[in-house]
Amino acid sequence: MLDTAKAAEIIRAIAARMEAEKDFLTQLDNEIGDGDHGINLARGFKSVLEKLPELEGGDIGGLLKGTGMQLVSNVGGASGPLYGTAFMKAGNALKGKTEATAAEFAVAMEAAIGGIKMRGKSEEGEKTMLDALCPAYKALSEAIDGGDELKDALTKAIEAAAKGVEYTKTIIATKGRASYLGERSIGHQDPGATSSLYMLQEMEKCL
Amino acid sequence: MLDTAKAAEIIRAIAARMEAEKDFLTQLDNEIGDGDHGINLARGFKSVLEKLPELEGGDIGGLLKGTGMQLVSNVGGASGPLYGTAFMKAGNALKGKTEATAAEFAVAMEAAIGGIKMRGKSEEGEKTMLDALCPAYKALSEAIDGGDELKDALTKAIEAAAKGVEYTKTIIATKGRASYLGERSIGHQDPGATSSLYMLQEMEKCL
Amino acid sequence: MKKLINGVESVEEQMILGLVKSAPDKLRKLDEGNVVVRAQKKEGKVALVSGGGSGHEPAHGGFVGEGMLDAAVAGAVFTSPTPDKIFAGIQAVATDKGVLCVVKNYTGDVMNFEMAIDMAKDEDIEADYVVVNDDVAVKDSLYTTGRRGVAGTVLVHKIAGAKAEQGASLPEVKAVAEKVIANVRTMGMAISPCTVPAAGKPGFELAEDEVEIGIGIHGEPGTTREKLSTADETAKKLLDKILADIDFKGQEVVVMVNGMGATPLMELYVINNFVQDYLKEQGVKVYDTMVGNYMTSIEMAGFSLTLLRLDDEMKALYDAKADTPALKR
Amino acid sequence: MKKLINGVESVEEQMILGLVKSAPDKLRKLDEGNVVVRAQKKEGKVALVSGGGSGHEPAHGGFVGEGMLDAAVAGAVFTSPTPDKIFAGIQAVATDKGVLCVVKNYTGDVMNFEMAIDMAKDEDIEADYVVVNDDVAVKDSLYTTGRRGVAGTVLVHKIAGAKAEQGASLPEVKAVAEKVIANVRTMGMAISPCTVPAAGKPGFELAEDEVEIGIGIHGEPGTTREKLSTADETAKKLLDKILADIDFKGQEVVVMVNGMGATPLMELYVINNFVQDYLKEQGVKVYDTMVGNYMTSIEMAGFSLTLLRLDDEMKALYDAKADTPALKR
Ligand SMILES: Nc1ncnc2c1ncn2[C@@H]1O[C@H](COP(=O)(O)OP(=O)(O)O)[C@@H](O)[C@H]1O
Ligand SMILES: Nc1ncnc2c1ncn2[C@@H]1O[C@H](COP(=O)(O)OP(=O)(O)O)[C@@H](O)[C@H]1O
Ligand SMILES: [Mg+2]
Ligand SMILES: [Mg+2]
Ligand SMILES: [Mg+2]
Ligand SMILES: [Mg+2]
Repeated sequence: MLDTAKAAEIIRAIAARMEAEKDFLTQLDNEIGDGDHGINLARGFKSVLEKLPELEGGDIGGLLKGTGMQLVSNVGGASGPLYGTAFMKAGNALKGKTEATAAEFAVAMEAAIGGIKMRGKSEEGEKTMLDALCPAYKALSEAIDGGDELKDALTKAIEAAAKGVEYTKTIIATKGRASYLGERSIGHQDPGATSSLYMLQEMEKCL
Repeated sequence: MLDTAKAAEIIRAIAARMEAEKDFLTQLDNEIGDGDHGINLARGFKSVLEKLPELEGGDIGGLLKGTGMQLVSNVGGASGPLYGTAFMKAGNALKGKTEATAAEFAVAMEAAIGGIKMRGKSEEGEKTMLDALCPAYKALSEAIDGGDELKDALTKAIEAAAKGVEYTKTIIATKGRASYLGERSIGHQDPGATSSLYMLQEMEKCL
Repeated sequence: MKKLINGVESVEEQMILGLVKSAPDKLRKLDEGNVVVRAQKKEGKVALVSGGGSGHEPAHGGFVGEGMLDAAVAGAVFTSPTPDKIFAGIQAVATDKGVLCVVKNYTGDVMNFEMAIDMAKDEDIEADYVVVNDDVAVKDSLYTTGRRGVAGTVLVHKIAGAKAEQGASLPEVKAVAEKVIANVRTMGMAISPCTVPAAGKPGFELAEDEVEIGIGIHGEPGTTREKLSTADETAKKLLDKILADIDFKGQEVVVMVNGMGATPLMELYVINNFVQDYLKEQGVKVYDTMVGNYMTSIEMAGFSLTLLRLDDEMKALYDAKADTPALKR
Repeated sequence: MKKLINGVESVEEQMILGLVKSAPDKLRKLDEGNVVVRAQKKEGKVALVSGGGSGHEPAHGGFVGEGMLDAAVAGAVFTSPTPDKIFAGIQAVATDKGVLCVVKNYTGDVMNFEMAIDMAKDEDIEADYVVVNDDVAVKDSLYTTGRRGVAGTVLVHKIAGAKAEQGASLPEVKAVAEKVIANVRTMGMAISPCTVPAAGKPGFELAEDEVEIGIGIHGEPGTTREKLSTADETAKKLLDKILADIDFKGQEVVVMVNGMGATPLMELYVINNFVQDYLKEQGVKVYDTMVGNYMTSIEMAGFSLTLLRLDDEMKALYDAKADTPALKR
């Protein structure tokens, strides 16, 4: 069961993971972007941690929305508005809820992905975070429809996301900075897809 | 016996030597100057070679003066006016002569050194070319006074010049760029003293 | 990483402070963040706001002043500023004639500026934006992010800035900005990379004889890696790509030979020597030339070439007075 | 050596050509050599001539123009130009009000300029010179070569140039140039060396954590080698040396934060942020600040700080109009 305290625990775990993977994500972004993805997310989630005490007293929706707003105001770059919008949209979907079912989680995740697509004018297959998140969502919602608990569904989602990350190595980027490299972007794994995978992994671990 | 043809041969030998030692002289200048001494002299003597056919038909004085003027107009830096003046003064001393005795050579060398001191406002002991040339002149004129042939006298001059070059390693520069280094100039051999030694060696070899 | 800074955390703010303190009677930093505005707010004109990641100095803060920008918003190095900071800049300089934002075409910049403009509209500020995409190294396509905005942005600042200073309306200023964008093309290359302070190591590595052709301005690798050739051949390669993109023949152009940050002026002038001869040969008439560091990538060595095809309106605005730290006319 | 050039033999000439072609209506190159003069010779004023080795771009050619120099003579990289070239420059711009040469204090420069002035006098041209020696890294002494001339030279060009432009006599222009020289002090440092093209390798090598303090502008090592510290501490070290040399307390000064060629503007602004705070603390009033590349050492990374103690005459001349490629006011 996901409640506000658990959600806060997940945010803390994600923040710790982003700090831990800062150099690796930055290295990935060096190869096909501008070498700041890990720095951006570490900075953003650090500011989320500062805000968290204010947020964790309320509902899950408020917590996620507040997280999203902190990300928007502190990350910058492309991933700031994208992850920021994602968390804000997820927060909207869970507005007023202090507990969320697996099905409600899936709805929030769908909203988050919709927010990214809208803000980024992007789709699956463009070598972005969506290539981790879209297959993950598909696996998750199928598992939940099939009666899985959230944790088990997330395990399947992570598998799908990991495949998605691998898939980003094989395709040309058409969105984000990596698109400037054209053919040269092939062979490199997308930093945003990678950070998305890490977020899903932290959710699963906390449940 | 030094005649115009021999003098031209010496100039050619010096030019070849400067080209050959270009990198080494530049390296010495790197350590305590601005890393161009070899480049400067190679460029200058290259331009002297171009002029030489015009000069070698006349007297030794004209040849040396023309050499000096080419150096002044093509070397630049400190060594250009200094060596240029030296050759011009030597040329003046041998004006109209198509042959020069050892004693006349000594007079020309004295004039050359005087030109450097005047132009450079410098004296022996300041870690410059004068620290090779002054002791060389002293040894040369003593040897000639003692009845030596020019070639033998030059052999002694070279020994003295080589000692002078070694001596420059032990002293602080007070003239030229190396003076900016103060204490740090100690331990390094002066590029100009070194190039002066090479010139004397080429004279000796040609005789 | 070898840099003259006091720490990777403080570099952007100290840089903005250092800029403002170099011209305290003309520039001011907002308390809200790394936003440079004119010391005296100018009313009765469209306010021109630009910005983007830091690391492009003198862009963008160096172009704040009479005849150019009203505000420049600086993000972290190579990272678009966030909407709240952009909004603070917009709010500080907004007049009743409205605000035009000049945005370089990067996903991050576009999204953050769009969000800030939405915030401004919520406060009844009339705000609009243009997107600069002058980099011909990148293919333009409807299905991708499209071309990047690079050094040509400075000419948008100059010309739209002059139009705004004359008191033109927001649609008029936007129209001339878009005209510049339609007529300006750039391409760049690097012979050595740069290091984002927070990253601590260079964005890519190049061997002693390698160069990156088709770089952007964020330390990212270019479109191809090649062997170092002469300045002339390199400049020709970039120019040919630019000249193939739109027709410059018989046209009057502004030429910008832009250093990437660590390129000695000696090399930029050697390059300009070729550029001028080659353009003449190609029948392109040079109206004016700018040589220097205008849109940089921290301490990257390399250069970009920009051509702007002029008409009479752009010519007059290009020549108009500008008084900013990095561009005076 | 990784450079954007076409060969070590051609670099100086192509650079001068590239400079002149960037402003063909304002600058001209003499056929006699790498000498930049104003496109329109200005009569009725003292002609100001400067020069030195190449590699200091924009100095000196970039300062030719209204309000500053009439001619700049460029030698090979870091090598004083020869007397015949300097003489060609003098001859091209000489007026009946005479010629003043601004010479930096290097044995080579002084000797070559002296010889050129002798040649000018033989042609009945009234010519004189001043020697700039602003570098406090080097001890001043009657028995040595004395201090070097470095970035402060640009302020001599600016102020003496303005005086000459006003039509002052040769002794008047010389007097104000000497006043600037008496009141200007500079010190510099490097975090990375530069490579003379013809030499093909750097003048010195520095470890990742080492810097040279007290460098000149010819790629030579400095007076001491130290560990890299923060921008603030480094700037303080240079400033303290300058402040100890003459009394700046309570005085109005021009501050120049000068990049050595490859220093990103980001770092120069970070440094300026400290410099301004520290000078205020020390009771020195800043009249104006210049931040940028004015007197460089090819692609050396590092900076120099210059302070000029002003009086009313120098202030007015400093503010006077200048229209040159590298300095406009
Ligand atoms: N239009 C887009 N839609 C979805 N994701 C995107 C888009 N553009 C970029 N991204 C994601 O953002 C990541 C880069 O983020 P980051 O490096 O923080 O921003 P920036 O590219 O501005 O430096 C990419 O790896 C990619 O996954
Ligand atoms: N005042 C002087 N008198 C005599 N020799 C000098 C003087 N100044 C410099 N030199 C000589 O010139 C040499 C340097 O020449 P060079 O490197 O060609 O010129 P620059 O120092 O202008 O680069 C020094 O090694 C020194 O021997
Ligand atoms: Mg990035
Ligand atoms: Mg030298
Ligand atoms: Mg970025
Ligand atoms: Mg030299």
